[in-house]
Amino acid sequence: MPDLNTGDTAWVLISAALVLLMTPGLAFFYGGMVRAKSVLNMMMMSFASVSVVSVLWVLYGYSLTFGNSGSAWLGTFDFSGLSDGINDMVANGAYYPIPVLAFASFQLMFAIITPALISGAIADRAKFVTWVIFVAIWVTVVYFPVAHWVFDFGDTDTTGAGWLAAKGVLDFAGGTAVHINAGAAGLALALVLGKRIGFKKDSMRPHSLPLVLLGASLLWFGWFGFNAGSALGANGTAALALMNTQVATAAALAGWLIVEKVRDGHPTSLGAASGAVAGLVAITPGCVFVAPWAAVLIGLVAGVLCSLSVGLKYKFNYDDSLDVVGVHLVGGLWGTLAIGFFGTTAATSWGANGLFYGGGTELLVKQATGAFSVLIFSFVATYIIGMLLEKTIGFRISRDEEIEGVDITSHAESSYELDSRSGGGAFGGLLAGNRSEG
Amino acid sequence: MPDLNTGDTAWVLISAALVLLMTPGLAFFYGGMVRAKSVLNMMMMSFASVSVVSVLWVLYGYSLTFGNSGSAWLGTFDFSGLSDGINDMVANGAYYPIPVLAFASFQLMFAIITPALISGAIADRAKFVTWVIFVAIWVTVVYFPVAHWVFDFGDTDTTGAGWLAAKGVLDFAGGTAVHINAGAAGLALALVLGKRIGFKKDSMRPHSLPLVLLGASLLWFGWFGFNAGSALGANGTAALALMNTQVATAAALAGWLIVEKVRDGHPTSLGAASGAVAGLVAITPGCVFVAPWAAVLIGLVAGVLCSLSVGLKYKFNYDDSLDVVGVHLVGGLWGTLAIGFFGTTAATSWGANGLFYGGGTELLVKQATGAFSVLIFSFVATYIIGMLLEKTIGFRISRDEEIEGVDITSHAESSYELDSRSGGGAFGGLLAGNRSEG
Amino acid sequence: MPDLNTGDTAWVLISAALVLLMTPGLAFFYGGMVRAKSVLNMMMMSFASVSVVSVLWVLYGYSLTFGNSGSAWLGTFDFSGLSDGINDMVANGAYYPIPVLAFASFQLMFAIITPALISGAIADRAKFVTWVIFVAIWVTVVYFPVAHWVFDFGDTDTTGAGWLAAKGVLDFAGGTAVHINAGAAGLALALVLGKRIGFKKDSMRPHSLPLVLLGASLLWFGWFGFNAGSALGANGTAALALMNTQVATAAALAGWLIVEKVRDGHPTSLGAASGAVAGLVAITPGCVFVAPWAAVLIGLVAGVLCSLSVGLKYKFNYDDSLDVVGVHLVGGLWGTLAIGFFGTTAATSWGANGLFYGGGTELLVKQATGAFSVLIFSFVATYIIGMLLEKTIGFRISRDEEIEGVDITSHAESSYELDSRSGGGAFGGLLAGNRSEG
Amino acid sequence: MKLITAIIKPFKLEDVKAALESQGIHGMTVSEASGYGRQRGHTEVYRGAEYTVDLVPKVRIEVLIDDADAETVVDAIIGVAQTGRIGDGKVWVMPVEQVIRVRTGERGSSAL
Amino acid sequence: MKLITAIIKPFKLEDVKAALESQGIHGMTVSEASGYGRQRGHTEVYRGAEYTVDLVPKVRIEVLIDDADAETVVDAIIGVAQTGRIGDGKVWVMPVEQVIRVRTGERGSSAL
Amino acid sequence: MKLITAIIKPFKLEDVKAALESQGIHGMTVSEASGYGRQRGHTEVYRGAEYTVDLVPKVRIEVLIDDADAETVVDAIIGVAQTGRIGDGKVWVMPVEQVIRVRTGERGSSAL
Ligand SMILES: Nc1ncnc2c1ncn2[C@@H]1O[C@H](COP(=O)(O)OP(=O)(O)O)[C@@H](O)[C@H]1O
Ligand SMILES: Nc1ncnc2c1ncn2[C@@H]1O[C@H](COP(=O)(O)OP(=O)(O)O)[C@@H](O)[C@H]1O
Ligand SMILES: Nc1ncnc2c1ncn2[C@@H]1O[C@H](COP(=O)(O)OP(=O)(O)O)[C@@H](O)[C@H]1O
Repeated sequence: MPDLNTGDTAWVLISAALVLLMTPGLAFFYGGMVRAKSVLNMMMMSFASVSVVSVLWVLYGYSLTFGNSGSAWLGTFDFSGLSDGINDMVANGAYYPIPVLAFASFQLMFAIITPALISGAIADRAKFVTWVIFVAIWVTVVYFPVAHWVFDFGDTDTTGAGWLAAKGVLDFAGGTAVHINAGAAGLALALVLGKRIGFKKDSMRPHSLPLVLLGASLLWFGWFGFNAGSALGANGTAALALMNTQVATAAALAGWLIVEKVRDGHPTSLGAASGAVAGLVAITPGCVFVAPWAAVLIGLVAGVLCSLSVGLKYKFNYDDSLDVVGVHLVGGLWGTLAIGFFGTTAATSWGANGLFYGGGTELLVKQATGAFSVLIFSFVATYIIGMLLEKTIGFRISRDEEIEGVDITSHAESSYELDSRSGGGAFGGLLAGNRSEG
Repeated sequence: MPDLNTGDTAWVLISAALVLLMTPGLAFFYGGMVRAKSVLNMMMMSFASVSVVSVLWVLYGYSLTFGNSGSAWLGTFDFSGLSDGINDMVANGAYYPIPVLAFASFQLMFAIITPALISGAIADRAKFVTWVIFVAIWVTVVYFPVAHWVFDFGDTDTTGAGWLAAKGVLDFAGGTAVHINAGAAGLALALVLGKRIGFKKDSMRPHSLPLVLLGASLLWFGWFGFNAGSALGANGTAALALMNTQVATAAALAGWLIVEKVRDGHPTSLGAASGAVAGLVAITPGCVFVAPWAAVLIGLVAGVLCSLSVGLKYKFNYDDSLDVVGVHLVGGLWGTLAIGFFGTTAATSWGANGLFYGGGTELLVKQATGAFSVLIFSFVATYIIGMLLEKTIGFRISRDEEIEGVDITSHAESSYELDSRSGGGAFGGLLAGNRSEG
Repeated sequence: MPDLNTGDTAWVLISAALVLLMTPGLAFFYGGMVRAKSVLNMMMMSFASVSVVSVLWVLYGYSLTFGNSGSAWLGTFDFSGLSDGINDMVANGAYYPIPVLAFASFQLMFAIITPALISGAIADRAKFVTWVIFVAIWVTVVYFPVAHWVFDFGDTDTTGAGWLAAKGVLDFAGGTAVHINAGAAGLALALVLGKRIGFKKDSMRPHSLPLVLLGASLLWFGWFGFNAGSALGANGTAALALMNTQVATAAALAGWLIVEKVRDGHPTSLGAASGAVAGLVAITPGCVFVAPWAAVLIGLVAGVLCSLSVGLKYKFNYDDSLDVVGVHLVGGLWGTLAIGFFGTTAATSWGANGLFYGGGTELLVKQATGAFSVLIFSFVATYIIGMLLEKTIGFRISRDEEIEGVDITSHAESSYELDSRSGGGAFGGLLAGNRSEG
Repeated sequence: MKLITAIIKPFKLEDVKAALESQGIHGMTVSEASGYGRQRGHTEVYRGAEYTVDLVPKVRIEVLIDDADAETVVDAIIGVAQTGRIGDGKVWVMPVEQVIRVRTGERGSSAL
Repeated sequence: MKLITAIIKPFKLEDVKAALESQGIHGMTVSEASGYGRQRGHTEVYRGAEYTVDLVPKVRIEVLIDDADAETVVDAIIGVAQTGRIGDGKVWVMPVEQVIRVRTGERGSSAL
Repeated sequence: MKLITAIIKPFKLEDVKAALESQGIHGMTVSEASGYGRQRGHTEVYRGAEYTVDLVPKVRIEVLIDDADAETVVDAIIGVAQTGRIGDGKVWVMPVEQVIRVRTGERGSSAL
């Protein structure tokens, strides 16, 4: 076991903090996009994920994902409560000179954000308690296994590596395990819950675009931890990941706005925010396997592709409310496959050469295998979980509750109270309780 | 003196930045909770604390807290302006291979947030200038000494350690010096200033729950620096602190929401935010002395306990407006005492075993001594300071100012101006100056 | 070439992330300050800068700034797309044991925020597409060269250093290259575009002061990366930079509020936010060349000076809408010159002694040379670029668009939609499309 | 001509709009209000505090109409806005002496 | 029946509500407005800029009432809303031809 | 006395205010509204979704005036609020039985 490296440890610790911040960031990104009557519920779905997944992670989640089972499919069930090996270094395919709890914290934040991403597909209409239960089941049945497949490189001699990791599928920071996984699950839940009242008819414009931009900004900031932190050390690989993340995101933002400008005449701020997220998603799997100029291209294509994809729901009539499919599934697929084209060992020696670097289609086929395995498994499993919940305790709120607004009916609150009864409030102080039933 | 360790230094520097961010986070957390007419004043109390305490820290604060006086009660008065020892390493009980200014910066951020925490108890009704003077007196008379008691471990041979540190009271990151201290002071000031007009009668719902959630999120994020940064290095201790902070907070969030769901029927977003903060407070003193599963328990109990405690003010008739007592005092007490039960040297070797680990009641008694010494000193001293100010320059604004709103009367501003005279504004552009007296 | 140092690398990576966050922070700071009808446009100008500059940086920007040309005026044009030297260490006057891409990422963030700063001068009235083109031209013609002058210390034997760097002008983190540069450019553009309709007549109060404070807070937080990250390592220099940044900012906040209290009777939250930014600007060039007590003084003076300067536009009749001149130009000038007074080699050995430390006026003259060279070059170049754009594709929107609001006319969005057609929204749910022209 | 003012529950706005359209009504003006009557507000508990909310959000609809149509329009509104629970609202009718269409300057019935 | 409209200073709302209640008034509708009259706005200085604010926030209260009670209700409102400073507001009375309670369809005085 | 109510396009508010002032009108009350008439809303496309916006934001202006001045004031408003495009708005005139100035208790014309 190597000596602890303080620089690597500092980087992984701060990266864990950055990735934790992404989930509130997502809450604001999503919360800003919904109408004023369901902001809090939207955010609460993310915060519930933070809460539930953290507790499960201590109980058995870390063990189920990275526990040394020898199996390519799943770790071990072990309720030690993370109390063992507090002073060990990380062994994941090789030794990393960082404390195992730094790695466990970092990976926890990935497990938190993945179910939170799904919630965008079912805005305005989910029962909160059912959502909480869904998250607990979903991470156990879907996320922990899939993360084992992709992120567990086994012991220092690689025994017990996940099957996709062992196969050589390149996914540096979670294009498959996080984004394709969440995107496919979002599609499944959108189908389970059905369309919102007013879908395709009412204006459902974002209630606060500054909040959307704040969320996107925190996501961007946190994503440096997500991608560059995945190097598990402060080194050239991390630096490459950071640079590629930045430039791909910038290019995707441009790509999305160009489509809007050309097609609709106006580049929008929602487009800027969405483009940025699309770029972040797309560069996630390949951020250390490609050169910076290729990252720019991957981002640009992601921006264009995703901006076109978010219209699909109107065509195929599923209400993926905040475009989890259009952004995370499509962006994740593109990013995972793009390594098959742009991958080069010049960027990272243990990577692989893609089609454009003389590596033939081998890598591309591997990438496609990884992407579609996760997509199919996640979609099917999520659909089954969702349907079971809908048929038993119910997943969708009533029509009246949806019309009145899920914030007031499920959480007994409304997001803003800009009037103040006792005078002098922002609007002169009159309309008393705008929460009420009316 | 050891060589500087860059990894440890990087971690302490970024931790200082994270802890600084907590005070604006607190400003948003508190600012979102008040009515629209006193948002700015609420935030300004935090920013005033940043300003005043930073300047005093350079002048004499650092010296008074950590200056080598040989005394268990207080450091030295020394107006060197932090210019000495710029190139030294930190000696605090032992050498730490980080620059003394990194440590001084990190500790400054603690000194800033502690008085800011108090401001929640006196929302809507404090004179701003009096508050500024209060902060200057309070940090000098209360915070700097108490921080010396708890955080100063003396020279490398521990001469001059604070009396609580020397006694073996375990408070890793400030359960006593920060949270019990601020909580007790908040109670004192709430009594000095008296109840708000409309207390127990009017709806005083948060004017912006997204702002509350933003504040809570920044607090959470920054708290990783607060707790894990207190290791003063990037190592296994820091990693344990980070993991425990995360899971205790998650569990406390759950605990608070469960109480609300059971008691009121609805889990609220204010409950989620408050629960998270309660968990952060409670895990602060013990974050490296307990195992992760114990951190989950400590958090869960904190969420339940604090959610029940915030109702006390209605019963005992003191207007601790934003629940500084219910969250920081109660959470701080619980967290400090909990080490007496769950503490284990298996987590951190220089810690101690609590009741459940065969350590008997010894540790528990020490912890109680530390907690109540700080509580009593802070309450009494703060009450005296507050009363002196109230009787001389006055601490509370006039009835008319309070009804009109302290933002407009003390700061000549209102937080939102969503109308725009020249047309096209958010609401169609009409109501001109909604700041005015009307 | 030295071995990579993980602690230094971790610090530079996280600093890059922090500096990236400053640009969204700026977007919120500026966005909160404008009226509700031009919030999104204001923010989009910042995000456009992120997008455009990042892509250009990969294409040729880094090379033009730091490429080894041997010239004191400009780097090399080299379209390698940052693919070369991925595994090299940084050589900038000397070797730094961090990967070249970490440095390139860090410096990219400076290149992004500088044009974004300018946008505050032309709030409410700029054509978005012209702005995008302006940014691309401006960074190429103004920023990349000026950054080469100031930040490029040449090879390890200093060949090819920028002329101001070679001359010994002290500008640690960008008082000249960033703030004076942006301030002078802002003045030029304000003149090119002319005054807003209603300037000096209508109330143009900030539409959301919480947003302004959020922006200022993120700027403050990110600025630790900006200043302390410029040490390119985690060491005593970085610690000094962090401490000085904190205390100067705190003092400037106080300085601004004192002026307001004395002159207007009310300290405002906009004043607190502006004072903080003024302090951050002023301490930027000298943050490691002065002692902490001097940093307090520099900050205090900056707060007073800038608070008086923001009124100049009404006197001299130029509409620098959000005070880029008053804060960045004035603050940057003061901070750059202040080193000539307070600079001391006791703080940083490779610094220099200013007037108050027996260094005579030599340093002051150098500093003035640096400051005014950049000021004049930037003003003239920007004025020419701006005029060319105004005369060709037009830089200012039409009168009708400006009255209706640039958000709706340029981006087809409005920032807030607090009504919800289907009932139950924040205000009872009625006013449908408040975006529209009616 | 008459001005019909209706204070209704917010979520009934869409239904009332539809009902008026099916009556061939050409226009309306809508604004926000709050009020109370029999529905005397209610008690809420939030974070341990109990208080009374007495002003309940409502929507105000105003329709200018020819004298002859007033009665049928009132009935149409009541028909859809009624839930039978307190707080359903009020409708009232006032005399209007003159109506002018700003765009054309037309007056009287033809301005409706 | 009559409709009494009162434009008052916002912070007087609670007092007016209380006064109406003590008169046995069953209901009212409240909304936001702004206005000017004698109170011609005022000059503000902010961050060095000076400008005139001419529309001042007000609250509008509307009460439907039987003809007989109109005068006493007007007096009750004025009694409490008066501060004696300009900007106190206006009250006016208009004729109402019909009032209907949506919940029951009752008309006339019994609908109040 | 009369009450003149004008529903106009928001960006015309400043012009109407100026026009009334030049007529020597002492006061007015302004509030927010939305509405439709001939201007039946319009279709918007946003992020790939198409939908109809039917309520368009308007400003409501109310002016209390002596009977004799009503006609000229109406004309003054129409004069400046007219753009000739649909959605310009409506103006209507209603009888007022009594006006009281809250500050002084003055009634009738002298209260205006
Ligand atoms: N006397 C009144 N004057 C003006 N508005 C009234 C009056 N009474 C009721 N309203 C309005 O009608 C709404 C519904 O009245 P309420 O008495 O609660 O219902 P109901 O008619 O079913 O008893 C109130 O919220 C208020 O806006
Ligand atoms: N002629 C008018 N028509 C309509 N509303 C008016 C008129 N005059 C005044 N008001 C309303 O009454 C409010 C108070 O009027 P103001 O003249 O300022 O007070 P005072 O009556 O004490 O002189 C104004 O803000 C406005 O809303
Ligand atoms: N019958 C009506 N009753 C009440 N308000 C109306 C009526 N018709 C129109 N309005 C108001 O007048 C505004 C403009 O009317 P519209 O018919 O669109 O314009 P135009 O009169 O130019 O045809 C509408 O938005 C609405 O607020």
